[in-house]
Amino acid sequence: MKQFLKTIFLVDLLQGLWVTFRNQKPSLIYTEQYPKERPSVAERYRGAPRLNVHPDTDETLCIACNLCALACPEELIVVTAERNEETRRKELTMFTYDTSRCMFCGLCEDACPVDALELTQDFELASYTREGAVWDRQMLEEGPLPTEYKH
Amino acid sequence: MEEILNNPYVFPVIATMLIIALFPLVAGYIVLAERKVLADFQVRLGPMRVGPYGFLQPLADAVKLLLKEDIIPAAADSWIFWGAPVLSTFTALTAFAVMPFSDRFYVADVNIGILFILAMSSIGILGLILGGWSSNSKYSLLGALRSAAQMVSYEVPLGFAVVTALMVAETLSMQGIVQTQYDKGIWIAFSNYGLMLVPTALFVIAGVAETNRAPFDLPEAESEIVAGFHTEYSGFRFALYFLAEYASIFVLCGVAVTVFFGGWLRPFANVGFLEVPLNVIFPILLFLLIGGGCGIGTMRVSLAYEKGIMAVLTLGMLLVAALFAIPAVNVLIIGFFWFLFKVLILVYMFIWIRGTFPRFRYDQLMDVGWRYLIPISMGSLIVNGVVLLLTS
Amino acid sequence: MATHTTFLDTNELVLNMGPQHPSTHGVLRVILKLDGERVLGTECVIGYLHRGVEKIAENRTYQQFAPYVDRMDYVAAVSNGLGYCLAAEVLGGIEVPERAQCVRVILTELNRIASHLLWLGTHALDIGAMTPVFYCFREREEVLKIFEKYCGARLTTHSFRIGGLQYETYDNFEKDCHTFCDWFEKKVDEYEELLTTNRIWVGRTKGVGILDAEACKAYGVTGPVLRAAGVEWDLRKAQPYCGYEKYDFDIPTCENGDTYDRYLVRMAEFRQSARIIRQAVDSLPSGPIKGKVSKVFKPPIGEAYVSIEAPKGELGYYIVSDGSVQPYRLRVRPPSFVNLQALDEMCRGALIADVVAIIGTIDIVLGEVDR
Amino acid sequence: MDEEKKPEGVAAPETEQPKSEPPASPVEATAPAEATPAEPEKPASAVTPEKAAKPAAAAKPAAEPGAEKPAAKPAPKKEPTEMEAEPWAGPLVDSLKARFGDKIQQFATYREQAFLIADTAAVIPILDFLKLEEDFDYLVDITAVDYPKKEKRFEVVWILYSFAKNVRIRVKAVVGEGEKPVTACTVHKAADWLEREVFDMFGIEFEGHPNMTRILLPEDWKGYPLRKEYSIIQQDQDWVRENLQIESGQ
Repeated sequence: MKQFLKTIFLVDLLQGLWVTFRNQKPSLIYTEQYPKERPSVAERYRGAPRLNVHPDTDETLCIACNLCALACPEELIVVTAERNEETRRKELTMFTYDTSRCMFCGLCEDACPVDALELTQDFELASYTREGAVWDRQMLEEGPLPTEYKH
Repeated sequence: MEEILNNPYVFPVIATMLIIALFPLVAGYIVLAERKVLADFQVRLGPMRVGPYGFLQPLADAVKLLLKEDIIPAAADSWIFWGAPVLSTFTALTAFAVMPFSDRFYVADVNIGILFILAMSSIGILGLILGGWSSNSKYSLLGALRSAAQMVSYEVPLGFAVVTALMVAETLSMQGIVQTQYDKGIWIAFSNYGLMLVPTALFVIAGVAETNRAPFDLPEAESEIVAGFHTEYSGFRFALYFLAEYASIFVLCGVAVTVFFGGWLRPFANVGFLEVPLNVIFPILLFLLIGGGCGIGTMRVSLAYEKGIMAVLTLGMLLVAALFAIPAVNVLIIGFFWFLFKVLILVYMFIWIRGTFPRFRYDQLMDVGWRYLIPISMGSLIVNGVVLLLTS
Repeated sequence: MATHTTFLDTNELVLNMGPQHPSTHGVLRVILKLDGERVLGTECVIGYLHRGVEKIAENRTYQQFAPYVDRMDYVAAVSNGLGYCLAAEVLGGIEVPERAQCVRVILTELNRIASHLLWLGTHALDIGAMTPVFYCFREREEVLKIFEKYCGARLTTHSFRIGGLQYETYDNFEKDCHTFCDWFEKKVDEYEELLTTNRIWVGRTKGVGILDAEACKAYGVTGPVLRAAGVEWDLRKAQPYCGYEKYDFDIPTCENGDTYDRYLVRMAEFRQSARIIRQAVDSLPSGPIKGKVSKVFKPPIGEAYVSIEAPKGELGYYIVSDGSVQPYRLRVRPPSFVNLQALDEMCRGALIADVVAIIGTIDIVLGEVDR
Repeated sequence: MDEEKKPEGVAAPETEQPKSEPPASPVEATAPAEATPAEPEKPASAVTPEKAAKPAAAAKPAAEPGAEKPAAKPAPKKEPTEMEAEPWAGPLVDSLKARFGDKIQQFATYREQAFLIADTAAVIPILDFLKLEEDFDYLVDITAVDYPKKEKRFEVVWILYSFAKNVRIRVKAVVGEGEKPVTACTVHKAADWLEREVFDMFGIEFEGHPNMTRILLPEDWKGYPLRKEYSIIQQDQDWVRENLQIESGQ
């Protein structure tokens, strides 16, 4: 009988209507107005790669060991180095990182023995050309320019 | 000049022009309202980028639809393909001719007004069927067939519900129906010892189905048959279908309001002491509230032109509120206000239902139509008739 | 096998559904043979998203391949990663520390919730309820935030490594998990309020796409579909891995094996997953997070098949090693692919609208079907 | 990049020369200056033994794939060249032996996973027997492995599971090029797509299969990608040109 009355008076439907109705509260709105509002990205976020430099001397931390290039499943890192005859050390000459093929797995970061290569919280990697997605050493050290939006 | 104004055709022509010119804009804003309300149910924001709080979105949409390439599929029957959306829009807009917006503002008061509207909405579905058929696409065809079947099934309970109301109203003229409700002092929906609530509910349900709205939106069920009858349409022709759909929603809600909810009458139209609170204070408060909301919005938006638009809106709302305070103007616009207010509440209900329920399946739709709605509507017709006979 | 006869001499209508269609969940293409709206037969055309994952595996080292498995069932990337790591660990004979196992369980169950949420949202959307999808994505977002905080990625997480974990849990990990579970269970109630008793929902799902236990076994269908048919079988109980035997949870089952039952089973799995997460978080042991595994993972010559209970069913990895750093052959046993095979059986005699509901209820991810 | 040359290139054992001089810090690691990206092994080898020398440096447990480990740490025992499978015994084995005799060449387990190797012709009767009399009613998977150097190059694997016994076994059979094993569709419906996939990837046709066509790749694709001679960057250039109207970049 109770079931019958429930059916007649469309209780199941009204219940559903009530759920959607009470979710109208403006405080429940979940939308993030990107790019107006910037998302807060977690500390460990794996985004744009960065080649760290020594904060004081601006010298690169990279020792050109090539471990990142070996670790990369997509083989998109190319490291070239030159032996400096004076200091008898290997010095980094070129470092390119093809972000277009990168899947941000973090294996290169894990492989780096000196914490030179790092995936940062920057996530805006778009560029107008394919070549723009291949980052050279300068780009990796300075990071991408902060994006400005006008609308 | 005097002569021209006294010509009985002048006012209807002006009203017609006004409706035809304004309705696309109104439809655009109903779409915006739908998107915003739906977004609200779904914990999101809806359009926010074009203008302040997305207020100019309808204009952007209209421009986009007008500028879009108009594609007629190679295999389509191009003449019918061309004409079908026009037919739909034409009939939907024609129905406005007898719509009693207020006691003063209407195009014509025909003595068979309600029949005219029902006839127009029936022909309108022909536009969907032809459009689906002429597209020469399987999805469109399925959509067209579905809409044909749906129309046949749901016209019947819709008709029975209206007939029941007409028994109470004892007239077919739209203005007359409203007038009867004023004379009786009760809206038809609540008359006859509350028995009329059944046909009212039936009318709303069948109306949702008649306008192809969720959960009865099978002709355009996007998750099954892509977009149904207008799968192949693009650009302005698509916009026409859209316009027709929203026009018919507006018309249907208008009919429901007129026939069941007292048309342009305020609630408790015969209770004298409610005159001031309902006819003056309520609209003033409402528009002050909206104006206040817009005012807060003005503070929040950052860009100059957005601030400007919001400020204009605020002032406009305050102005409307002020208009209601002038007795002479109040008399002119209060009927219109109540009519629109009720229609918008019904439209909100439609959106609410759309946002909540899953879609019926084709056979279930037929089931609901034939096995539940039609018997119930026939039963309520008889019961109401008998009660009317006994009490009169 | 038409269950429906027609008196009119009409031709069958062949309708091509997909690969671009709103509710084939990606690039599935189903060719429907129709009589009116009734389905006489279906044929699936798949492979539009084929990327040759198994071939890639043969050309990557074991560690390098791990990120690729995330891209098969991309809504349950953590489960994929877990299956792969377990298979490699069995092959290499590696012990995984307790703490790592526990964290793995937490993340995998969170991922199960995320995957089921995506299923619920899209399934409801297919059936025409457009609101649940937004609620589901809101909750899924919270799961993804936990993933992001834990490992730095949201979707293709690459959170596990062979031998254990790469990342230690973050500061508020336990608290986040508890908060999420408490909040989430209320939300599940809300979905149930919205759908479970709704007559349209029940009408659309009950008795639709029935696949009984015998048919499930014959087609190799696993996961919630099998459990909805009444077979109480869950690899987490049948062959526990990762210490699932330590947790107290039930296997929800139903009897009829229709779309509604599969819905109920998945709704119950939400709650069971939350239950497991709570227990695992409370019993999170301390200790190392990575077992003894050499930097160059080189399993001995041999082969192993290891499978886990992924959100969609049995996800298996069959790895053949030739003793080098790269798998000699890696085969993925994808649950979506095998489950999709039963589509034809479930669709016969149904209506077009049911096909959509059935595709939704199998819960396929085309990335996994096509690999 | 050229992936094909990786298997040998990375594992090359020629990099055994490091003198293992422990430098003060990783930055000072002396490395061969002539290193170029063309020979990535060398700089890597220079670092790896250094790290092995001071394990404290492994603060970041990395997962780099360089294959120099065996060089740095000589393996105590010779790596086996065959799978170290153990014999498998039990009632199931006995009943299978009684039924099929020498049609099954081997019963073995590896990592506690049981498998048997049978004659190709005997596979379907075995599956049937296992399903009907031993409750192995769930065909988990069918796949194949390609050993191009062997006389009969393919090894087809059927993975079975029994719900009643909670046991999983593998049935394997060796199949040569052009040989056609019989389809398992008659026993398990699940075999349909799985066999089509094996055909698609390896070109092994199954006798009596109702629809032996490609499943993942396009119908008119040429070549079988999971065969070992099929390079990872190889594709059917003609197909790409004809159907996508593009020149493949490879």
